[in-house]
Amino acid sequence: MDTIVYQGLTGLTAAMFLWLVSAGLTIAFGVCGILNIAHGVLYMFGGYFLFTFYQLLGLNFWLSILLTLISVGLIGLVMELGFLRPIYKEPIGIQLVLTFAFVWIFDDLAKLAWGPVSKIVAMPRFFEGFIRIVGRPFPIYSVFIIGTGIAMAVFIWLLLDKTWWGKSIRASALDREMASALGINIRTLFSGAFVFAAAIAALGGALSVPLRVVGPGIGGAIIVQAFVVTVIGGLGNLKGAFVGALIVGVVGAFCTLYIPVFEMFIIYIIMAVVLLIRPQGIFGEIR
Amino acid sequence: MRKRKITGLVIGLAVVLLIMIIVSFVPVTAAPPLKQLPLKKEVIKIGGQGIFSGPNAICGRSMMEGARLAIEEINAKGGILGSKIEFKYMDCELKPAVGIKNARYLVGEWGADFLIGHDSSGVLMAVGGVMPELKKILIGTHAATANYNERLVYREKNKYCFRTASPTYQDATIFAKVFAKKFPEVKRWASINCDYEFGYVNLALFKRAMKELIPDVEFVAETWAPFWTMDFTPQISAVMAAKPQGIYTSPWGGEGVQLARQALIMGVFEDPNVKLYINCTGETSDFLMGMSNEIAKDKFHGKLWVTGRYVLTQNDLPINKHFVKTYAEKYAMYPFHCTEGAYSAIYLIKKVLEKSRTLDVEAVIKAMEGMKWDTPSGEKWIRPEDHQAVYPVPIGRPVMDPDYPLMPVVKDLHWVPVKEYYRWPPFEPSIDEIVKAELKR
Amino acid sequence: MSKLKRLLVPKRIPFVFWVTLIIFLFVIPQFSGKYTIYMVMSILIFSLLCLSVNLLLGYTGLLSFGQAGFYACGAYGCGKILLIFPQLLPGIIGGVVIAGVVALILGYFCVRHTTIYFAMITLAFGMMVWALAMKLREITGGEDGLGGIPRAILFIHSLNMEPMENYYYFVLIISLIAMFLFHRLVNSPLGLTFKGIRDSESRIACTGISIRNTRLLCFTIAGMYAGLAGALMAPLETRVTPVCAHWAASAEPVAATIIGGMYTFAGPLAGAAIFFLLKDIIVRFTEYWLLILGVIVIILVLTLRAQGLAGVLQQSLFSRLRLNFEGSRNERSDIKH
Amino acid sequence: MNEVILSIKGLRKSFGDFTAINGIELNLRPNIITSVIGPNGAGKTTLINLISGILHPEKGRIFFKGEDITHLPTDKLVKKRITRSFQIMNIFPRLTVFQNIQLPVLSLLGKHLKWFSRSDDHRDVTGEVNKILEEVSLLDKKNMLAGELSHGDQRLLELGIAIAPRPELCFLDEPSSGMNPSESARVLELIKRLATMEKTTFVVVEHDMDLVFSLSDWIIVMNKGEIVTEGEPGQIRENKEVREIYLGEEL
Repeated sequence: MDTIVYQGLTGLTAAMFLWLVSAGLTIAFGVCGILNIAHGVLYMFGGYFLFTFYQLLGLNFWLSILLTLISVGLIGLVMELGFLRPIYKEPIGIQLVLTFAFVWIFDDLAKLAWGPVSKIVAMPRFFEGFIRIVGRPFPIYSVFIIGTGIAMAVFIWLLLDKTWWGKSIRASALDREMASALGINIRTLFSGAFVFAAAIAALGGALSVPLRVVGPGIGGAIIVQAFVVTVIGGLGNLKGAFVGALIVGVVGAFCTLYIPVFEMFIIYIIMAVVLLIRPQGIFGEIR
Repeated sequence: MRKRKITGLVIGLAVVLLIMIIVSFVPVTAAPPLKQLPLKKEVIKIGGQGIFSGPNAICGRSMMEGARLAIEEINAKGGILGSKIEFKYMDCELKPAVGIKNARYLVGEWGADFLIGHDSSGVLMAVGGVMPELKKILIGTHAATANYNERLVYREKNKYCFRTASPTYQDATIFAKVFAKKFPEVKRWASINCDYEFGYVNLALFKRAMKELIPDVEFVAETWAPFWTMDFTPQISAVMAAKPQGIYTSPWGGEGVQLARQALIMGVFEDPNVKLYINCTGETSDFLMGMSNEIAKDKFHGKLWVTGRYVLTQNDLPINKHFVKTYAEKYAMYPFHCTEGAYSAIYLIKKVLEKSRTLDVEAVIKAMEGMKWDTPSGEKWIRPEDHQAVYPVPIGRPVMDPDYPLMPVVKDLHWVPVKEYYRWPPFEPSIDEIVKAELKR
Repeated sequence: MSKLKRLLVPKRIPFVFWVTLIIFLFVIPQFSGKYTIYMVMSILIFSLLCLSVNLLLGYTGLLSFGQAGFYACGAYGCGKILLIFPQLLPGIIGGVVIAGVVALILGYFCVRHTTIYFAMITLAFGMMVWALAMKLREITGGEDGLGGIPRAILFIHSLNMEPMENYYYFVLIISLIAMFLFHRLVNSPLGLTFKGIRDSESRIACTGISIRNTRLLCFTIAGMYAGLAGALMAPLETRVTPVCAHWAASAEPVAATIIGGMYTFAGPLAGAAIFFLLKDIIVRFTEYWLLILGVIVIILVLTLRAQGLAGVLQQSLFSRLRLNFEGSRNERSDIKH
Repeated sequence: MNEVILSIKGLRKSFGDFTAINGIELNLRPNIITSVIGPNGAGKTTLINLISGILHPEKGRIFFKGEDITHLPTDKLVKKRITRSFQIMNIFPRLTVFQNIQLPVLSLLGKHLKWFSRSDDHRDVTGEVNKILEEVSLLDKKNMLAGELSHGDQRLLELGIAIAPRPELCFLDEPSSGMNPSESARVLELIKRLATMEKTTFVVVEHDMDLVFSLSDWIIVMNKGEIVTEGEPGQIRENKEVREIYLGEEL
């Protein structure tokens, strides 16, 4: 029993990173209707920027996170304004190839900027140490991650459900013409949403570096998992993204404990099963 | 209007394409043979490849730097028998198909006389497979699968393939032999291994050796980590649930750093039960650099043990001192086995050509078999049967050392005689059989 | 007479072009080095993969990001067969069949969806193939993959395919046949049906055609083409490893297809050649080839847009020639719907 | 006059809390032109969508010549010779006009899965297609891309695709929308001719009242998802309720 609880918690920690990335992916898709393969790269940049601000420049941890979000948000803005905006109306193939080319470019840029050695930052002092759960040490940082993940979930929910901005986002996600008729400026809305999505991914990346390394190619790895999560949860559905991330994270963790041999493709099995039962994903609408 | 522009652009593109085609079709004309040089060639071309993209780019780059270092030294001293060395290094992208493509390009188009490098076993095996067709010599300098020397060379008689880096199994076997003596009380082992060849072989050999030495040894938990694992905490907590005394891990490079780091954060090293934590090839620069903070603070309480196929503190030979010094000056980093492998490969080529005094492949192979030459990791010997370099490597613990300010180094070295841990012809039972037997999966 | 006219006249320019190209391809080995032969082979194989992508993307309006999965199925299938039974043709056919079967099964999940959802699911399934190839060591040889695949013989020992040149002609002929069949396919009623699905799903249903089954059929055929590409690759490289199923490998043919022009037959072929050569040249000169290739791809995509090279050419250069032809005419792609 | 080609029993469909079709009972007589009229949101288009299998009803049954077709998918219905046209333009914009008609004809003759022969080499198909193009008078434009046609021609093409499978029962959703008088006149006489020559039963949803009254043999008036009344054009013209529904509109 204790083992199960503990394993579940570790799985939860892993799930939260997945959630943050898939959340950004989902928003970018839900609003702008664009599938951004380069989203994982934004996660990677989150890590690199935190490394730069916190490790190299020795800034305060929270300040570094803030700066990271801002800088990656700017990158997102450039991407949206410069490259994605012209192709919103083009077939998705164009979008995917374009964003995929970004994966290549950003990977090499990261290598030019930070070198090929993967980077990791020292754990902030106030996060060192553990709390005892079922008599086993559980890192405070993981608790913090779980907390942040859930907090973000609530925050995003409030933002989309309660604020005017969120309402107009959902409106334009449903029907752009209608939204613009209501006097919503679609263009700025899209930019805003995309930057927000980028920032969420960056947060995931930033929070990951004290625990994980960041190096060229990380983005590609995380995006695939995020895709699977999104497919499981239902495309363009935040609730789905959250639940999907939990499923993948926790089930994966238990798989590691009981049938480690399947660890590698368990997520694909989950996906296949979900698709078999609910083709549109757990929370997806039939279209 | 826009149409016009596009038309122009299209024509432009067509021209570019044409040029590209021409470029790629022009066969490289080899330098005219010069009678006075014993090798009948002004330049000896050495082609190499390794990973430049992705998280393991450090390996590919270090090999390139190591080779460059040696080549510059040799060329400065007038080259090999008067012939200068020319070097071209390409990205194999960790893809065998690309590796083969590069090899074909380097030999077929660019005119390479030797091929060196290769990080991934898959790529090395693939390229080795086409060498008989290309009829040039391939020297592996990093990828360590035992299938290369035992299956490809020894069984399948592929005489074109050589390797200067030691094979996978040294990690596992040396650990087993050392710890069985040093910590006989550690009997409960758990493992976190790469979910691919490298991990399988490591664990299988470690189990086998341990069982021989400590009959009542237990392997209480086996977990696996696929490529691109970013979060090892599930593996770690699963392993810790089994209350092990020793933990054997094989993820390397960046992944190795994450694993050790996450183990640290999850209190593995604080746990009194855990006596030993092994990381294979933990001597690589990226691992040591990634861990430098923790090592400086001695967070590991001396429980972290690493191996490497070359440890820069392993001897005081002048060649080693010189190698480390010049490399550190050039790249502000210490060399590790990738660097050393490539560096010694170039010197191997030098010595062999000086002996054979010709570039004729058959003669060169003859000269290479059984060749002994000096490298930073001491004298290496090319075993004739499987073209594998044989040399001693230690295990040890990473520490900060005032003599080496740039990053931690491995000290407190333990050795096992070469005879005892290398596998020898006829290589029975084969690695695959051992893996099958040890990991019932 | 009029039939003859229809057969020849409208095709005169393309006809001449194709014939010269084919002749050129056949004489290449006479004057060029081993590497060129190898490269042309790779391009041919790559263009087959692009065709398979285009059948889905350009003709049926489905973007698959998992074709590398079927490519790998073909490669492993062919490799496995050749290792057991060294006869080239059975190996190739076996590979194609296996890929087709897998495509049929996975297609059942995929074809219920369209656009981005379809792309994501195919990508995920492609990665599943990768994971399986990694995992089933007894069958696939794990990370090291299947090695020592022979190019074997074609029926009789005198037709030994081990030498590059011989294998080159084999690949050339097979891929030419495949391309010819593809051309027939896309100009056939079935091809028209595919295009109909691409243009308007709801309408195609109202013409009495079952969308899902037709899509599944298309997906399977595309899978078989990808499989053929893989099956031809296995003996060429003599080794198959999981990485050829990785999603990054699926993205390249998509990029090539779009650059070449997805709504045309020749587009993907041109795209394949351009993309391959671009990469081949750049890689020789810089360690940061990804950066440069990425930039070039972005520029191309943003300038050519959906039409791609072929579309633009067709529109700006050949349009005058084509207008007054009777019979079917390659549809242009600059009309949004 | 009591034979029935299509009969609907208690058909019901609602979107959320809005009931689009509320328990409709209906019997259609064959070989005549029936018009369905009613104000916007009366549920006319929904009715057609339900019958043609694009939407699925919650309650009720639909019988075609006594056979239950309630839950058949669209393509199966076409095989039973029930076709429709769309209110919003729904053609194949990137195909030529010729190919637009070719598709339904191919599937009608069960040749749409032939993969080796060139689609133009099927003489019978080509002949049939030309005939239909003749009927919708687009023969001269057959090599143009459908997307490049004028609006009126696109409507005609729409119609052409609908009648290509030689339907027994054909629903036309606002065939004359956005047409100038001359074009709609052309549509009108085309429908009439087909009805008489091909023995096709037409059900037309239309706003253009002149068209409706000069076209139909029978008129069904819908409002708020229910059938208000039905009858000969004469009766409808006199009907009080209808006048109320079309308050102010000149019938």
